[in-house]
Amino acid sequence: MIVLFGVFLLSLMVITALAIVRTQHLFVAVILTGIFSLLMAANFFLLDAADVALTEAAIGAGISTVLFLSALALTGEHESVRSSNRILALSVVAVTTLIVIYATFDKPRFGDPLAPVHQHVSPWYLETTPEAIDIPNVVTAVLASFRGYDTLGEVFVVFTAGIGVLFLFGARPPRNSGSPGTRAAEQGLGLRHYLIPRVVGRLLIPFILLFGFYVQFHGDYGPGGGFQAGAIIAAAVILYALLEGEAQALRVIPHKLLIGLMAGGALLYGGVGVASLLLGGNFLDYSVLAADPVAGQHRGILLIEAGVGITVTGVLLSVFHAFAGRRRR
Amino acid sequence: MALFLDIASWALLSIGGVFVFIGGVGALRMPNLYTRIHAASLTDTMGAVLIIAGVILQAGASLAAIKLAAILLFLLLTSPTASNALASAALLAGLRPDGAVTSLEEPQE
Amino acid sequence: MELLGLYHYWVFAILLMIGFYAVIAKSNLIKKLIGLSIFQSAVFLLYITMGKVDGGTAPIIQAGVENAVFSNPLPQVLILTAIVVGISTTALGLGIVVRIKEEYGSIEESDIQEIDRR
Amino acid sequence: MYFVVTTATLVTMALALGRALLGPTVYDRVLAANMFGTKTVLLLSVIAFLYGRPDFLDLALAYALINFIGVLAVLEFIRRRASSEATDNSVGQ
Amino acid sequence: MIDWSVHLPALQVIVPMLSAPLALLLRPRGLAWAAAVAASLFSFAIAIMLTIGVLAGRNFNYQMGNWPAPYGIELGVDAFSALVLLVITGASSLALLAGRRSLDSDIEEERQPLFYAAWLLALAGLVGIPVAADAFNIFVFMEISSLASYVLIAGGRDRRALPAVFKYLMMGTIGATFYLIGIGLIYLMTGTLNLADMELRIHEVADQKPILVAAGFITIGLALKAAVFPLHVWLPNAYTYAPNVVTVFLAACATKVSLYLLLRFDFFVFQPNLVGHDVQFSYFLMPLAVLAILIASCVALFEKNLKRLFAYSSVAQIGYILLGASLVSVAGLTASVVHIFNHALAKGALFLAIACLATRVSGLRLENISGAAQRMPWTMGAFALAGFSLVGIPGTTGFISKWYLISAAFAEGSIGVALIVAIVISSLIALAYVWRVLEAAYFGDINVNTAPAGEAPAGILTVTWIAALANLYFGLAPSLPVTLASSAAESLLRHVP
Repeated sequence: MIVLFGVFLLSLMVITALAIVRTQHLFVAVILTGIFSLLMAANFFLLDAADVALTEAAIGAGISTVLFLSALALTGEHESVRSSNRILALSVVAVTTLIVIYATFDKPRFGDPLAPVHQHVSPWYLETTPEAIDIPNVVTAVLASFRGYDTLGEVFVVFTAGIGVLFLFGARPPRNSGSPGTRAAEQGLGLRHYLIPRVVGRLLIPFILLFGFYVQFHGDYGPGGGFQAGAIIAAAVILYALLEGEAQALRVIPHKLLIGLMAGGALLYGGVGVASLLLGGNFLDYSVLAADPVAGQHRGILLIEAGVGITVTGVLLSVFHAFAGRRRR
Repeated sequence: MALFLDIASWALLSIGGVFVFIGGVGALRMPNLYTRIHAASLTDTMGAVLIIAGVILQAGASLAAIKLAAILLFLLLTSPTASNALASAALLAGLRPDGAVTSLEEPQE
Repeated sequence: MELLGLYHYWVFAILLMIGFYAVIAKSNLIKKLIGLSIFQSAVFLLYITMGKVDGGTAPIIQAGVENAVFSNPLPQVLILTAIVVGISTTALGLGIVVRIKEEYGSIEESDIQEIDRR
Repeated sequence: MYFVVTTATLVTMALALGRALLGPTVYDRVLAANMFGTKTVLLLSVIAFLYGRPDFLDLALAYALINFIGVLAVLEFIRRRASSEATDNSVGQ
Repeated sequence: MIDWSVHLPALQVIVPMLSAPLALLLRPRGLAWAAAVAASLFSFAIAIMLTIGVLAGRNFNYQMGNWPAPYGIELGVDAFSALVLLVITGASSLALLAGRRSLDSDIEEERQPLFYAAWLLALAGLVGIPVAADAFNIFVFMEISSLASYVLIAGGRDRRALPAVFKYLMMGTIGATFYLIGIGLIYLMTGTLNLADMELRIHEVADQKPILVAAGFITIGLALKAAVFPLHVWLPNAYTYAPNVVTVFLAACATKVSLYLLLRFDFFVFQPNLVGHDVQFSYFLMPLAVLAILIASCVALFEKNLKRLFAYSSVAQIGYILLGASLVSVAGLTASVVHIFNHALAKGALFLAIACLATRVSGLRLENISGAAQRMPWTMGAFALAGFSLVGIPGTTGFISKWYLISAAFAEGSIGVALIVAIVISSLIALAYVWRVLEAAYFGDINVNTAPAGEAPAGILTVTWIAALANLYFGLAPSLPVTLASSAAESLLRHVP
């Protein structure tokens, strides 16, 4: 039965994707992309990937929509009808699809517990996690400890993207100086004149922040962790910026602090690794961080998750401000 | 007692399901934006309240019930707000509620 | 059931196709980025699908529940990483698109090529 | 019973998607997206119980919050566009 | 006391990586350059130490987080990766040392810390790939290096850099995603991500279809990143409009890393396990390589923009590297790996010389450098030396790789003769396009309006000459790259049945 639900959601996803590609109106495409992400997240949830579903919802449906919208505000939202090399596209795509479908014929059946994927590495994670790391969420254990080096890399990918956007936009959003237009002032206002959203939104922000911290520190026990928490906290600040205007949000968390968060989180993560080197272990070997290896793992995971959360928050907010503070030319 | 709870929660769930479905049909079939907002709000208020209340009855007194209550609270706060903001944005942008009643008015050109 | 089992893989293939088509055929740069994110989402679906075990549950060990079957945690970890990589690429891509708009006044690939040719 | 509710929610999601595809105005699509989001929240809360993993309600909570922020962002975008481009009347294409 | 030599593979990556946020935070801003140079030189030193260790027969395996190999992430350095590491860190150090003035004029002071942070991240991402022994980890580092190189290229002053970067971003992301699909399919069939473990476990897979498709996706994805011939369209513009020093860095190593990965994956994972894969590999890549060599050389011949000219020449040179590999023999692979090293030297020196020219000449078109040699004799001298190395004049590094390539092709019989003809023709074309530049610079009339005012600044010139003389040194005493390359070739072929 649940499989049928999954099939239904997947079909909706295909319809949505087709509509996204067909519409000429980019704004509509972005709204549909948000729906697409929600569908994808629901699917992930049905496929037992709770952590991934949370990430997809927070990042795909939330942050990514906001980013696309802010970019659209700067670029315009109509697509010209001209499609360039359609025939080339169709042929390349057709060939790729045929190849992919060819590969599916020998694939193990969906959900087969005897498939090779479930035989080799993963049982070890499921067995080792309780004794070596002792946290219930195996995904967090693998993410933060067994494959912690990947996660370090991932934090630096996010960091690179943040640096990249800041670099492209000339380090900090240009001041709206000199232009006497009313638009500049108006832009800073945000949703101020909508009374109801403003009241409700302000009421919600502390709870969203609280929830973000809950996701951050509860990640060992349930779905969650640094990435999701970072995205949620960033979303809360973005909500504040929408309600009160970016200028006010920047006054609360100034630019310098954001850059500090970006770099600081990445350094915290790396620093944990270096600390474990100095204490005589391998890089990112948290066991040496405390007298008891399991306690060391706990400490290490706590610290690196904090690093992840800090960097993700810093980067997402910097990127948001970079886009939102830019004026359309 | 348990049986009574079960029956009550099933009843809530099924009525909630019906409301959600009706709201969905309304959102698709209603003639203009403002009526559609009305139909969509139905799913968020009646539907969500009944369904989550039904699930709370199933959950009993536990952490899950508190979380569900929080979800309900958030939905009840946010979705009317969103509907209101949406409707006022549409109105400000010049989208006039038309249909049977408003079409009696003179078009303002 | 056998066919339903392959359905996930087919949807992966179809989404891959849709996204890839948008990337190649669309002239609008933002549309290309949207296509790219669909393309990447398809791959996420492939990974998560292969991690599912029949009758399994999410790999979060519950206190007091014995002999639970867990789905594979590793693909989930990989996709967590990949989602974050995806949003980073999208953010950077959007930044470039905005700069292109500022410099060229257009975000249509064909227009930009024309302007450069002049 | 959960199945019936889940099915009703799923069908409503499909109907909302239909509204999102049909439009015709941009506000209809935003409405549909919002409705879609709240239905996803309901779906997740029910499925969390269907799976017997009530600890996953966190996700539903997160969705509810994110959805609200998304809708407000969209509205802010529309407002900004309306104030910057009074001439652009392509909203309701 | 900690034995640091054990940790070298990890340090190789984390030194540049962690320096990046530090460079961003450093005050005053001018320090960012110094920090970048220090980190780059330090990782160059680590690469040298790793190479010395590898030459002494030491085996560098490192388990991240001290988790055993297929479960945790493993790092490993062998002869092949040591050579690639030398190229990357060396190119980065030279380019940074040369680049101070040149970058000051390209990038506002305010943005410089961001730029140098991105540079260090690109360096970290690039060195992360040869060091890693885990397929997914390679993907992560590939993305770090790609995103960072997009940022670096976008620093170019010409607005055309932006569409070029966008195209690079699109094609690069598609390549990376293809790679990810390939890894996913292999993981689906084997359940592992560790390269060595993968090799063993593919043996046991009965159904080869997904593996074959995975091989296809990985090859195409990496070929996109490596700018293999029909997929090279992102490269010329990206290299042309990037800041000059960035072109030095990326032209010397960015595509090489993808080629490294392509060879490594194919020879370590697929060739031993897929029936007849060596034949498929050479039938697929050899025509592409020959086409790349001939067509890209011809395009270069008619190109007027100096940077674009040598960007097309890079596409041709990638063809040489693939050609050697597609012979699937020890000699061929040795030629291929040696050429990775030698081409990096030659192209690095060439683009450095172009960066020197750019300090005095605007436009960098052939007509603008007419007579430049009279005003900038040292620059053009280095340029000529590097150019001869690119062509393959005896006594330079280019000759060494051509020599190995031709002798490898010679062993292949009749098809080899055809290949030799192609190599000789393209070398002649290369001579022609290098000569066009030299002719303009040495024998052209000085145009009073555009002629350079004088010699390039001493700093950048010194670095250029170091690179140019390295071409000469490794041309006369090629034992280091050749030893590494032949040992790399042997270890690659050891896996082929």
